[in-house]
Amino acid sequence: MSGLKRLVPGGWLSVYAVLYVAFLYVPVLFLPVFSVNTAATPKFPLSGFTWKWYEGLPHTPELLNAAWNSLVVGLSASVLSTVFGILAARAITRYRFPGRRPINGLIMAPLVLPEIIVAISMLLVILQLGLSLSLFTVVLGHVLVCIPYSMTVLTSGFEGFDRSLEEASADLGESAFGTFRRVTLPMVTPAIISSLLVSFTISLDEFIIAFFLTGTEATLPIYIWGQLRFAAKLPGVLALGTLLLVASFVLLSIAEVLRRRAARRTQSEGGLYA
Amino acid sequence: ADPKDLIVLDWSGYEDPLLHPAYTAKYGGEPSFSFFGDEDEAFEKVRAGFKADVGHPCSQSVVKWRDAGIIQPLDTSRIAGWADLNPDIMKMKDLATTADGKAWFMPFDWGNTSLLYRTDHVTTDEAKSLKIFADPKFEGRVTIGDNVDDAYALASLVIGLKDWTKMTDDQFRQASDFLRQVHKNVRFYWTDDTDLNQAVSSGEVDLVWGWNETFVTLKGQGVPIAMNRDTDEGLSTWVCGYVLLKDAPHPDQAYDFFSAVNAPEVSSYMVTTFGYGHGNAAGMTATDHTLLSERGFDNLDKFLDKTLFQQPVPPELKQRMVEEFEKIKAGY
Amino acid sequence: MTAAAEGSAPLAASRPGRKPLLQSESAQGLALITPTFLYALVLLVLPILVVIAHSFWTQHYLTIDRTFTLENYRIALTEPIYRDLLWRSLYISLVTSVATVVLAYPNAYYISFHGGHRKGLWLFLITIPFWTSYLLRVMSWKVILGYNGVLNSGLMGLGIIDEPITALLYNSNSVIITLVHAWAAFAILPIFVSLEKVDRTLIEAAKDLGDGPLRSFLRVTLPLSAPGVISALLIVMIPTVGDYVTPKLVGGKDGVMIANAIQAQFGKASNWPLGAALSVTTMIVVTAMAGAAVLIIRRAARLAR
Amino acid sequence: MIEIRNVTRSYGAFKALDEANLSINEGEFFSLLGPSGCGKTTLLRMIAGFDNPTTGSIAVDDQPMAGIPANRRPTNMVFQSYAIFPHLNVEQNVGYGLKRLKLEAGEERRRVEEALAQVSLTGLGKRGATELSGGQRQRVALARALVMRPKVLLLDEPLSALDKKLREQMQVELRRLQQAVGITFVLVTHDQYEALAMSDRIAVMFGGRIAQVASPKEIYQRPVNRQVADFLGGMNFVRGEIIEENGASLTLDTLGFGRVSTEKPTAFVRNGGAATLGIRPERLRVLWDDETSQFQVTGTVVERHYFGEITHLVVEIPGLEKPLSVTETNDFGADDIPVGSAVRLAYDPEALVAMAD
Amino acid sequence: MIEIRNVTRSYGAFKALDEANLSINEGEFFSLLGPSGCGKTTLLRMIAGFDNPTTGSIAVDDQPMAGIPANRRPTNMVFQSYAIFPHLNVEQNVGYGLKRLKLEAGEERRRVEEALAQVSLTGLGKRGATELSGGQRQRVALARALVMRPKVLLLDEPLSALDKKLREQMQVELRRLQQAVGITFVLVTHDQYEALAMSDRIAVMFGGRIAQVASPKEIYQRPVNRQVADFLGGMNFVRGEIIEENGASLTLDTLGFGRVSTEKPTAFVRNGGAATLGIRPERLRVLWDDETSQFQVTGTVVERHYFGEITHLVVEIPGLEKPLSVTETNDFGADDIPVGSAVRLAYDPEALVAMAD
Ligand SMILES: Nc1ncnc2c1ncn2[C@@H]1O[C@H](COP(=O)(O)OP(=O)(O)OP(=O)(O)O)[C@@H](O)[C@H]1O
Ligand SMILES: Nc1ncnc2c1ncn2[C@@H]1O[C@H](COP(=O)(O)OP(=O)(O)OP(=O)(O)O)[C@@H](O)[C@H]1O
Ligand SMILES: [Mg+2]
Ligand SMILES: [Mg+2]
Repeated sequence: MSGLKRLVPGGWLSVYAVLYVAFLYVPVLFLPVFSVNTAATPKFPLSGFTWKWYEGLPHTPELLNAAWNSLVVGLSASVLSTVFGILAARAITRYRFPGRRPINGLIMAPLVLPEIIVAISMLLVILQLGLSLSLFTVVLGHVLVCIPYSMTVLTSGFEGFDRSLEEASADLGESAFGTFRRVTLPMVTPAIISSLLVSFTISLDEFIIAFFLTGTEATLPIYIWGQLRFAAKLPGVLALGTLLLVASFVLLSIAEVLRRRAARRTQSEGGLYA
Repeated sequence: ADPKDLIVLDWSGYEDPLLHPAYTAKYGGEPSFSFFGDEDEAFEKVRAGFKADVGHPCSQSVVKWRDAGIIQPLDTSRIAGWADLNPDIMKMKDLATTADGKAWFMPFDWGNTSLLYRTDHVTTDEAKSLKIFADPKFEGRVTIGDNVDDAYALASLVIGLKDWTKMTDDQFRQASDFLRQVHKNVRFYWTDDTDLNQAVSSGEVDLVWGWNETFVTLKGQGVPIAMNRDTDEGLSTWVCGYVLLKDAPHPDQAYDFFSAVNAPEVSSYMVTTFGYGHGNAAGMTATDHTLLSERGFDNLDKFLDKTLFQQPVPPELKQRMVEEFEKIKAGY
Repeated sequence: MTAAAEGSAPLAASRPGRKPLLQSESAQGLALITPTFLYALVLLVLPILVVIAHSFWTQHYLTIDRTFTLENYRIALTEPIYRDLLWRSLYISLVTSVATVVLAYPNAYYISFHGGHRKGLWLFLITIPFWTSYLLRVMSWKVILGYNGVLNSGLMGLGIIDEPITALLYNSNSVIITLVHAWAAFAILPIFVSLEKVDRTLIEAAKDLGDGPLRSFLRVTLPLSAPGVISALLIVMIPTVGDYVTPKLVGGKDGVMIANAIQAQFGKASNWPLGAALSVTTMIVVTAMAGAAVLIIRRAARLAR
Repeated sequence: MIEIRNVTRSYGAFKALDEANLSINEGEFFSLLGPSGCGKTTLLRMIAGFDNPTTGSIAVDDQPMAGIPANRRPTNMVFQSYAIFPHLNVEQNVGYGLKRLKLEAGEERRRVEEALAQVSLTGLGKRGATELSGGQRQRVALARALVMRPKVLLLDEPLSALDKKLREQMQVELRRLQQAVGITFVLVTHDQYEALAMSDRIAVMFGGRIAQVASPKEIYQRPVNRQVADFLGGMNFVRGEIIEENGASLTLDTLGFGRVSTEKPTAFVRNGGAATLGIRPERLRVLWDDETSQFQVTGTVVERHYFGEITHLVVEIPGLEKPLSVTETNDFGADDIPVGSAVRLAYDPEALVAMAD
Repeated sequence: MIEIRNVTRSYGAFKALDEANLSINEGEFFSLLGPSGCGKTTLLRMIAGFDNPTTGSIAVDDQPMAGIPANRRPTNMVFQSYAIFPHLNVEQNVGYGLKRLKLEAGEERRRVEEALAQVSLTGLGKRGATELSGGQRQRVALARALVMRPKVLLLDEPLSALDKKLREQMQVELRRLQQAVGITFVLVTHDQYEALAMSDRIAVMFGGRIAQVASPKEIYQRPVNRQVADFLGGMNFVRGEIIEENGASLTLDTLGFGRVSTEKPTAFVRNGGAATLGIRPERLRVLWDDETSQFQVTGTVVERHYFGEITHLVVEIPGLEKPLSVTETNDFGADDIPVGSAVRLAYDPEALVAMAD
């Protein structure tokens, strides 16, 4: 134990953390394996090595478009829902006002309403509003379903916030908004990052609302779910998934390298979000 | 006209340009596709006001789509090769055409649902009858589709009913009872081809009430699998096709699209790449025979008397089936 | 469902009684929440009304009969199938959420307390697996848990079992395993966020007063991170009750959940009213369960003192 | 400048502040002095705008403050808990309020540097907020408010974490600044020396109520009651019987000090035939062998406490209930007077003041 | 009891503590005194086990402390930032450490009540941690440590937020407790009076280094250098030329005070022919008209500061570079000596001490 402790910060906990993350990656790490397998569906034993699924990717522009659309929708939805979430979470944790609970309940409602109902009704509303269906309307829908998640994460971030810091800022002449921007936000950065991650993740996998609210631009889940009729087409999805995974890691590594450089320059210890 | 004006509400995968080369040739580009993964969801989306020109439902939904008034009759004269459409499919009541002579639906892709089994665990003898699905020996080794139509097609065949539109209450009960028997053996209800493919090839199940496409793909991968279409009770045939949606903004392009997908040249590509039969019988006949036999489409006529065409059933009956099947699946 | 903001009672005592200032305070709060509220209002009122109204109507094929009836609720509450499905869903979501939170906590703790300047890196590392399609992940799970799957092969190879365990896939267990995995990131993040805010001096103070690492954790860190635990629990529990994709994919015939029934009513069964009544019932039960969970956690946090 | 009218602040049934009335003049150095928990911070927070009176009103510069948020009040505050922004370094903390003023970059830097110099933190500008000692944090908080040069500066125990030397230096600096710039200072402190040394006027508070408002000397020398007297430093109390009471003067008969004539306090309330007289320990002086005084009492040293500069003696006087406390500077060896020895204490009769109980 | 050997604590290149050496005896009341940021808290935290020396070792009760976590050290600490548990009320905060001991319910209550009484918080037991004033928090932190009756109590400025009266009362209480229970106290304070009044021994620190360790009187009267002298209260410094140096005595010629003989400090380092002499302001006394003294200097009052009990005079002496500070108790009207008047100051030659620069 003590030997371990000296080796890694956190002792057994770090072993657990690594194992747990490994658990998270277990199903995901099979994807690259199957993406170079000749069989159409993921299974063992492997039947043979091939690059053909990757080679086929450029010939399925719909799939690539769908992936791009998902990315755009995911980024926009996560940013917007985090912004809305920040406002609401802040109001709920900081102020006491009439109707606090019912309003909160309404905002959290998408968590418990059947998605298909939300989707159909939103479609009706959006058509009533005269909007035409596009990725934008998908974003609208995703923001709605992501807000509860953002809010949940953000409320635990705003909770127990030391008020005297905001008071100090107001005291120094900063407006409510300025205080929020210069003091509150930086201090809840971990919550904001978490909220972005959560809502991006939700949006990336959301299917029904995207289906109802999109016009002719499909998101990845719509495309994939629609294609399940053809087992033979699946490996392309596997290949793309693998590429996206690799891209995520590359981006992350670049970010980490940049951070270290910056850290070396400023000699300060801050997280990715500091 | 801009090729993109035409909006096709379709399953993804069908956007393949080789399924409508004539359209591409004429307009110099691809139509716009809007994808769906579930007919009922597509139905609700159109009902809620989504504007598209062409839809792609399957036989069992057509009636519902029609009754809901979201599709319009076809001017068959504007569709090239309408006369070549598979006559057996065209014969189905209330599907392509209604009693008043109006055409609503152009069959495009079709296939069989039949008994597939793993030869390493099931003998040919055992696989002679569809009753094998209820055989306690195969507890936990069976999968049938999470799909009312396929399920009741199976049950109807087992109780000896080929024209299920005429199902009596008593027959309905018998059919349901058989499904309850099957439920005891069911490992899971398959929802899509990919799902099924994975389960069979990984040895999860031995008996499948499934599609020829699965058989072909698995066989191709060297999975020890056989398909018996010549069971004592027979097999079932399903069909999907294109409809013209009500208030379609671009009917002209839509008709060109219909003609394009119905072109006989499409048949061989359809059979090869997708593993489904093509609606154009002429095209199918013209297709390489070895390919057809490889894909299990060689001798449809041979089993004509043994097939249960999944023609539309009356809505009330459909409703009962749905409700009953939901209960059966949940174990009641 | 009101619960996400639980534990956030603003300093009630610190506000003087009815004063114009109170109004300005509430005005500020209202102003702040208005954008989000309006957004939700415009886009959500209709769905809610649709659900509630339908639950009192009847559907015949494609037409809706708008006479008020409680028949749907009668069916929803008395039919054994729905009752059982509801129970199973609650059971699955409870087990899932508790397991997810319990498994996620140590990891969140590790990141917050030992993550150093790599905290951001860890967070990303944890969410990346969830950026691959859920469907693909589920397929992987099938490969792992299946009849001839990785796990079974491994166990057989090690001679621990003689024939494949079928209890791994296509039942409640596989639903739970898949969900515990799928929601991991959603549990870690809120817990991490609340752990970040725990004043480290307080833990020092607890140690100083004689508490070992475990006790100081139980008596200080854990209670102070309770808001995060509550958030995590709710963020997992509520959506999993209503999940229908997972049971459909890996639930087999024994893992069917209430949402599958609801989905079927809105979809192929075309019985919106029954679906709506089932939804409303589920919502109420879920809210009650979430509320109970929050209360229990609070009580537990208080006991830890 | 600041008018506080009947301000009460209740927490439930508990009144943290009870009907407070005060006027603070422009450019004045005003202190709030009182024991822990008496409501000093509460009052200051209401002036700054972080809290609102339950009843009563506060006006600054003849403008009622009700409804005006903290950031639009002409006040700046130094928080008792410092409230240093943890995500900013020292420089950024101090420059926080300036950022908004959009000064020239150089000007901003200059003012930050100057403020840091004022609180002796030059060179620590780049330190993170979490890398400071307690006293350093407090000074950052002080610099952050000073740099704003507000009309009214509210200081909640701004020097409590500093050592005496630094505190004295800061006191001088604060006074200098106040006089140079003409800021109104409201200082909360629990340190009576600080209040006495720095203030133009002092309000002494107890349990949410203001007991006395006066100049340091007045408050020290003529406390209105025993509580105030006691709080501002040791006080020896002597009971006396009133013999004569006319106009501005009062004559009493005491046991230890004999017959004493003293000035009658303005708000003197007769409490039967008796009254309390007080004399500060430092107004008593030990007479050396060769010294004599017209006014003296004799007693025995029972305790002796050494405090560096000074020594405290406790001297028992026959006839007095409680022994007298005596403070002596250690100039000629008061720290060597043995416990148990007899001493003579000289006093100035003017130092004996009558007060309410 | 506590042995600190060559302890250094570095933050990067900065040394918060630099080669500290100390031994603290069992049952001793030991104080760490020094200006803000000198490393007091750093040292205390290392004794408590919250931080580890970069180099060097700490032992408590002859047991090396390296690797022993805080909860298994026989120490308890009062934090400078209080560290009150926000989720617990006052009672629960104070009883926190007792819970683990599994006392009888009544016993636990009793001890909590007792501790609350010791810090004058009786009746506030049910208050929430966020509903306390600054001083009240500090007292809760104190009670929470006191109630544990540890072998070693570490106090990081435990009384800084309290007013003088309460502070004195707590000082008495702490001393009483310490003597009754025989706890070793290590007190960090920036208040030299507190350190002088309470401690058995004091360590004076500057910039991470320990400058002097000695008894209060020794430290006050015989500071090793100007810095220490200065920190412990005002000191007048006089330069002198060394005339004679033999054994334990030193004779110097000064400008203001003439020829002076004084005890030679143990560690006296000759710095050429000159040395510094110091005399505390209170060791100078203003002579009244009728008084005379063998040792006296004459000068002019240039400043006068009133501090309640005492008055500070600044007196210019011909021949001295810097004017002398003089502290007088206000016994006979030192506060009335007009600025500008000539005064004679008497002093005791023994009060003039030689020291390092
Ligand atoms: N984490 C840190 N990183 C860098 N420097 C630090 C850190 N913590 C403390 N210091 C520095 O170390 C020095 C000693 O700090 P310490 O807290 O021990 O001072 P202190 O003597 O307790 O002062 P005070 O009386 O103001 O509380 C200070 O100059 C401080 O700025
Ligand atoms: N939120 C609250 N709820 C209930 N009582 C409170 C609250 N805040 C403060 N109090 C009480 O109000 C009284 C006055 O508090 P305040 O902070 O003004 O004291 P203070 O004079 O600043 O004392 P200190 O010198 O200790 O800082 C205290 O008894 C305190 O316990
Ligand atoms: Mg206060
Ligand atoms: Mg300190």
